Amino acid sequence: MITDDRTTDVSTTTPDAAGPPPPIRKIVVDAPPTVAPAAHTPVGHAATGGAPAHVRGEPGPERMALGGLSVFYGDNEAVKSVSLSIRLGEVLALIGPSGCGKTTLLRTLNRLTELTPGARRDGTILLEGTDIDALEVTTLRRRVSMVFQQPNPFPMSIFDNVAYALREQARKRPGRAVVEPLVEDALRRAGLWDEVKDKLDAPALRLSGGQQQRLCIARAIATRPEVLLMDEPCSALDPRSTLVIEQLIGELRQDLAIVIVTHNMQQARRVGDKVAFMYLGDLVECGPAEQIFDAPQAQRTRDYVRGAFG
Amino acid sequence: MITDDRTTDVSTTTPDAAGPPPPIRKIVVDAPPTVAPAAHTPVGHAATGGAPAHVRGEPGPERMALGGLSVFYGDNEAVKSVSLSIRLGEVLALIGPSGCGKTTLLRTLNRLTELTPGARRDGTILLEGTDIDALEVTTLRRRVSMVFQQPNPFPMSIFDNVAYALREQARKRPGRAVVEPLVEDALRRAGLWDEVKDKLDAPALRLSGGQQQRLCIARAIATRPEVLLMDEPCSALDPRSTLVIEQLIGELRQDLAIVIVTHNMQQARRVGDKVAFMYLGDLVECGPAEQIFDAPQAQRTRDYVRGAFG
Amino acid sequence: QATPVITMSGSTSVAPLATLLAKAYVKSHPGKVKFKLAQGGSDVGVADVAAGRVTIGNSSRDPKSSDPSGIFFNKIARDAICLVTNPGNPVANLSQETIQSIFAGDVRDWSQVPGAGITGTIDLVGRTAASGTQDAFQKIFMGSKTVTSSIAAKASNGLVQQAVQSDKNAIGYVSLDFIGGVTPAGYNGVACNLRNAKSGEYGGVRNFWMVTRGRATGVVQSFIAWVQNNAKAQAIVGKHWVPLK
Amino acid sequence: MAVATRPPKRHESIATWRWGDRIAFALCWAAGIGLCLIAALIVGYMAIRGIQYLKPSLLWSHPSGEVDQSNSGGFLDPILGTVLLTIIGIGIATPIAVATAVWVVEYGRPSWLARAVESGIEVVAGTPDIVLAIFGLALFQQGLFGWMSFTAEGGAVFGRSFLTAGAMMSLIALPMVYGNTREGLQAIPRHVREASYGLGKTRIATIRRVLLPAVKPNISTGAALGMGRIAGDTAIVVVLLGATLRLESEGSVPGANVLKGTGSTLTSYVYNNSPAGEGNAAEKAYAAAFVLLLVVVALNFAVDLLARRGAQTGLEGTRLGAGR
Amino acid sequence: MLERLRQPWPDRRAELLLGALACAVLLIIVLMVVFVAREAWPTFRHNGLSWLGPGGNVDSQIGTMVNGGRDFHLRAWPLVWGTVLTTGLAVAFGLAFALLASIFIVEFAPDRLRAIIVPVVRLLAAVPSVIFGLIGILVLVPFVGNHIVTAGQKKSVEFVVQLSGASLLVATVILTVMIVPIMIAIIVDALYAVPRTWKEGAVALGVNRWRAMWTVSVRAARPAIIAAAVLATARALGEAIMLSMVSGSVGFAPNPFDGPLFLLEPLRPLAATIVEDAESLQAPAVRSSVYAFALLLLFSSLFLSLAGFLAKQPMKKYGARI
Ligand SMILES: Nc1ncnc2c1ncn2[C@@H]1O[C@H](COP(=O)(O)OP(=O)(O)OP(=O)(O)O)[C@@H](O)[C@H]1O
Ligand SMILES: Nc1ncnc2c1ncn2[C@@H]1O[C@H](COP(=O)(O)OP(=O)(O)OP(=O)(O)O)[C@@H](O)[C@H]1O
Ligand SMILES: [Mg+2]
Ligand SMILES: [Mg+2]
Repeated sequence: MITDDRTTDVSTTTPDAAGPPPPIRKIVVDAPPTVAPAAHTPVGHAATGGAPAHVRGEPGPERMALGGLSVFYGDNEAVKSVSLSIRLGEVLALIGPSGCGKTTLLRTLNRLTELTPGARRDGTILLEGTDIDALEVTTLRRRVSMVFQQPNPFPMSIFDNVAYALREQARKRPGRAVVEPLVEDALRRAGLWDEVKDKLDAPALRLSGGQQQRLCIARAIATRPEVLLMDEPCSALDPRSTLVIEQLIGELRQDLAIVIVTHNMQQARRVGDKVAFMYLGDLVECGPAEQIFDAPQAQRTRDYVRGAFG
Repeated sequence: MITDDRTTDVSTTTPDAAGPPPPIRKIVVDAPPTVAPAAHTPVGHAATGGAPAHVRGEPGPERMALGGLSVFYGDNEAVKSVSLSIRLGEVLALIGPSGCGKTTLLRTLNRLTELTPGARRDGTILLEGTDIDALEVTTLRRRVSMVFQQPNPFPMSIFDNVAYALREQARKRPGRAVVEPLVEDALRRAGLWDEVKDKLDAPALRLSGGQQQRLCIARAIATRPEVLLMDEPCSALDPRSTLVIEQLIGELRQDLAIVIVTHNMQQARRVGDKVAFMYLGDLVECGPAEQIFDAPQAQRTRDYVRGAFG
Repeated sequence: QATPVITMSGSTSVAPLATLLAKAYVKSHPGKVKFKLAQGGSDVGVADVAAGRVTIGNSSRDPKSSDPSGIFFNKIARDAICLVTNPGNPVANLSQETIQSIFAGDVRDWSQVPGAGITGTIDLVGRTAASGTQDAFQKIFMGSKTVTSSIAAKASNGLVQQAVQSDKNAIGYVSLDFIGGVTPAGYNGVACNLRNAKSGEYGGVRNFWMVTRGRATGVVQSFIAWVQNNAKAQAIVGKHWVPLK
Repeated sequence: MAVATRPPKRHESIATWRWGDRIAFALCWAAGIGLCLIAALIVGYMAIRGIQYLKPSLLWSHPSGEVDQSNSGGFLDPILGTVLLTIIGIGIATPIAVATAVWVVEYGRPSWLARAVESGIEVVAGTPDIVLAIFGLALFQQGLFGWMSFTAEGGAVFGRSFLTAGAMMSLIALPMVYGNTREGLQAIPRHVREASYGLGKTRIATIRRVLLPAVKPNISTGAALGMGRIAGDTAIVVVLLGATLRLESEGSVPGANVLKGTGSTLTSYVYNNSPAGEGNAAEKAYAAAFVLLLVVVALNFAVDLLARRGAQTGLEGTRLGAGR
Repeated sequence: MLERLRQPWPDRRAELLLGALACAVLLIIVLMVVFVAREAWPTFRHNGLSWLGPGGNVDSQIGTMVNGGRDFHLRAWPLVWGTVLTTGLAVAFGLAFALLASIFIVEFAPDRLRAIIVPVVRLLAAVPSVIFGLIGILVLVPFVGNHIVTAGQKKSVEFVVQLSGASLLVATVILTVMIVPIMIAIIVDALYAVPRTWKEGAVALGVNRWRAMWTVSVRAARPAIIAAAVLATARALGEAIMLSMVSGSVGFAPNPFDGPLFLLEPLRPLAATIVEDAESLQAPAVRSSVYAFALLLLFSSLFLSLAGFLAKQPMKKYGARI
């Protein structure tokens, strides 16, 4: 793990991060800017042309498209006809005050809201052009995977946690030999391999919060989904783990479409290519991070990003 | 009979206790600045002479003094020899990343940590010059009252919730007639009266989150403590309730010493006269709000208030 | 073919005897028959055998009008019923009248009982109506009179024994095996012990029965016949109970 | 409540309490201490008597219906009977209880039916064992159940056997296993399930691969408690097991013949050797009772171990009386 | 078969299978009521509701049945009353005791003591009733009979019953000891389950620990306390073996107006009666009566859980978790 708590400027991060385990080095190598600029830029000054949180590639092809999506809990309309598009290689950050419908929106994308009794949905959600209602739900959820606010590894060994995701329903459970490489790969991509490779059979719940969350990410990306949904993945973690996960997100975006809900505006700025601001169920504003934070159009957005409430 | 072991000097308690008109209106009248400036001032610009969140009176006499306070959970030192002074008529805001010991510090001030098995304490805490260990614990807690992160009204009627402390602290149980005016007064000062005066016997748990929290505040100030501790009182609330409670704090500070823990730096800026930044148990920096936010001394403070982590 | 099995259930007072007999019979007729014994009370035995659940039902009570038809009572032994009092209050002898007046509730104080060592209330201890002992006691000792309802009716010999043992004013009646810790009183001038019972002097004896469904046949018949007539069998009976001859 | 114990002593005195509160405080202490005393008395007395009368030989010698206790044998068969009956009972109870708990917690549709089942279990828990016993008698003497005990040539069914008794015993254990399993399932946070669904797993897959493994400690805790209840129950044995001194096998099929046969357990042995039963051998009763007590204590100990194991797996195994 | 199990189950089939198993439980209960009721029917048809009422000596009534009387005449009042007495007294004392003990365990007990008490409670809860019965009959009953019952008392009721020590007193005491641990187990868990924020909220207001416990925790735990009382009552109602050993087994209805003496009078609750007459089941009248007793017990435990449920309802409103 990173040995230094001043997680902020590269000058301090890189050198001693270079020492310990690979994943960090890996991160540092191909995503050094991940934290640096944001860290150096006081939020306010960013207005005067702060560098984007990280080098942005061209937004890839569209993965998911939301059209007039509304979600009701009983009569309470938690999400009000939201239209959005989620692209490959792009991190979409959802921000907004508590209770504004971020989690609800996210859970709707892989039809988890169907588990909530009394939850209703209007509008269309397309995954690669096909309506998600038309997809078999388990298939959908394997293609649109989710990481939750609370790290929630299953009460099994670390290995089984990842393997569990891999084992297909349909066929009978593949042997350890088959899944082993896949598990390792997933753990590597989640930057957890080197920390756990010696104790794969230890109970996952023995890991630290940050490790648990990364295990959950590994579990989620093991099936190589096309879209990754994250609901405040860092809000339960300490600063250091937060950093590692932000860096991780920076990497994953290359071959995934990522939607992340966060309370922490600086975080949204750091990891988000696009940022969407929700308020009381409305999608108030959605655009590139800089725009939202430095030149917000709507009054409510302005107040919010300036911390007038929430 | 109720007020038997309250030792607050009368001078501070009497004036406001006179006839508080319906708080809501009052807020509009004498506390417009409370939100306005903060709301319209981009945080960054505040650096360049943003008006302080509210007019600050001279800090009053010292109420509590912490000397080299350390708190251990087993071997884990959650608070590391912190020294602070808490003054009447002044709001002290504690900020810091999650897990840095804010709650622990707060709970230690009225010896709530004693309820945690394995929690140990070093250093001295003086309340008006007397060591709090020397005070009988119930007496202490009557003088140093607390509001929690989660609104926790008791499973009773609204009235009983506020009357609870009044009744329990009295040597012999006072009748409703005695308690009624005091309850009303407390509810008024908590700005809740107008909303609940018609349903005083309704279950408190039927109230909205914001109302519940204000009920808890009313409950805490009903017995006129000298110090009020608040642990993230708004983090579970919606923007509007947050606003109301911040205004409420602005008022209460006149006859109370208030310590508030918060995650939201803008909030700390708005309500705090003094701000203390904690990190991993250390008290990194403590000073007037402006200083902490616009001219922080320590590197870690700077990084934190710029939202580099946490 | 497989050796036939004789299943028995019923009276707990007969069970010990039945076990001993069965053992001896198997020993003297090796491989001829096997035994299985369940307890549960005379009525259970009668009911089971009547329903054909067992081949022999042991009963420590005589046939009743209410018994199911088609069953046959084979007398196999007899057993003495002793009136017992607390060791602190030995009573040498009780006449039938005395017993009747005591248990009918007419006499309620030891001072009115000839030969009683103490004075004070008489604590009556008896058996519940279900028990064979109660049935026998009613028949043998009470005759026309009925036991008073204020009696403390116990569910077992053991309880009676224990009650009398722990209460100086108590009097009760138990089967001969249960006189440990209490003092048996004489009946009509005859001490209650095995010898007198065997010799026939002691009047208070009841019968032990092996009940069969219809007249016994085959192995059952030969077993019961052996029990009733074989000298060795009766010798076994003689150890604690009263042989037929 | 652990008041941090290191100088300076934190000042907390009940001297400032109201009188009523102080009295209540005293009463609480009295109750707590009294509880310990009672337990100590009972266990102590049984232990003394037990050690006084318990001869090792009793443990492995068969009982026999002698009159004088000196040679009426030991209680090997009752011990075996207890073990056998306990295993049968729990064996029947556990699957049903677990399945029911899973259904109620994880599916529970339609909800009225779920509620009905819930209260149904509550009723079973509240049904006196003696009622179960004679219900069993009435039920299993139906011709339909001949295979569980044996059918006499008369067509009548004996109705008393390890199987029938075990079946009724399972009803005693059922609520315990059910309750613990349900608590365990409910203790698993919702997001753990959702994580599994989120990975595209079906409900049942989640149940079998995630939930059941997680509540295994709770299940075994409940099972151990249930076994304690079974081993300690008397009424059903007296009425439904025939209370034969020895294990009397029935029929020729090895194994099955024992199950279909009758026997006795430590409880019925104690009962029959106490003055209440026909035999009156206090010594034997005490000795057997002591052994019975040991069995129960052992089961309790097992409960503790299981619960501790459960706590380690992270999702804590909640349990009656265990507190946290 | 195993192969099928290993195969992934379609959710629907799994749900149906599990649901079916769950419903089996309901089926059993229905069966039980039906069977018992059917057996009990004759005596009710003969006696009507006066079956419950007083009249005559119940023991001799049963006696005549045992000895083959085809007469179903029975007045079960003494047995019912005996049940009510033992259960009522035991639960009343037990509940108060258990509540105090639970509060002690949760709040006041020093850690070391708590570490002892908790297992002790569970042990007590697990001691088989026959052991309690054994101690009662070999220790308590003789003690009461010899040292507490006086000759005068014996004489005063000699025409009615014998005071041999086996009595309401002993029965109640032992029964209380038997049900207290059950209640403690439930109440303690409930008290622990009370959200910490509530108790801390109270304590932070400078309320002493007893008051905090009593006004908030106990208040919030009332549903569990009721549940505990219900379960304990059910146990007390159904306790057969122990009571048949120590209650004196006389079909007599102790009269509270006899003053303290009535505590020393013998009685026989329903459950004990069932045990003792179970061996005479073949006599039709007895059979019907015994099953009638069983039916009565069955229904009372049914009504108990219903009553408990109803009693909890009003508490929901104030946020008690049920
Ligand atoms: N299961 C539910 N049943 C009913 N209403 C719900 C449910 N979950 C959420 N809601 C309501 O839907 C609205 C949106 O909730 P949601 O959790 O999506 O907000 P959020 O933005 O995720 O808040 P937070 O930032 O605190 O997670 C809220 O008003 C909430 O009260
Ligand atoms: N009851 C406890 N037992 C052991 N350790 C504890 C306990 N409560 C808190 N801690 C530890 O003490 C440290 C400080 O915790 P604390 O809750 O005071 O932080 P905090 O600043 O309040 O965090 P947050 O902002 O999330 O509320 C943390 O490392 C935490 O793990
Ligand atoms: Mg959310
Ligand atoms: Mg905190």
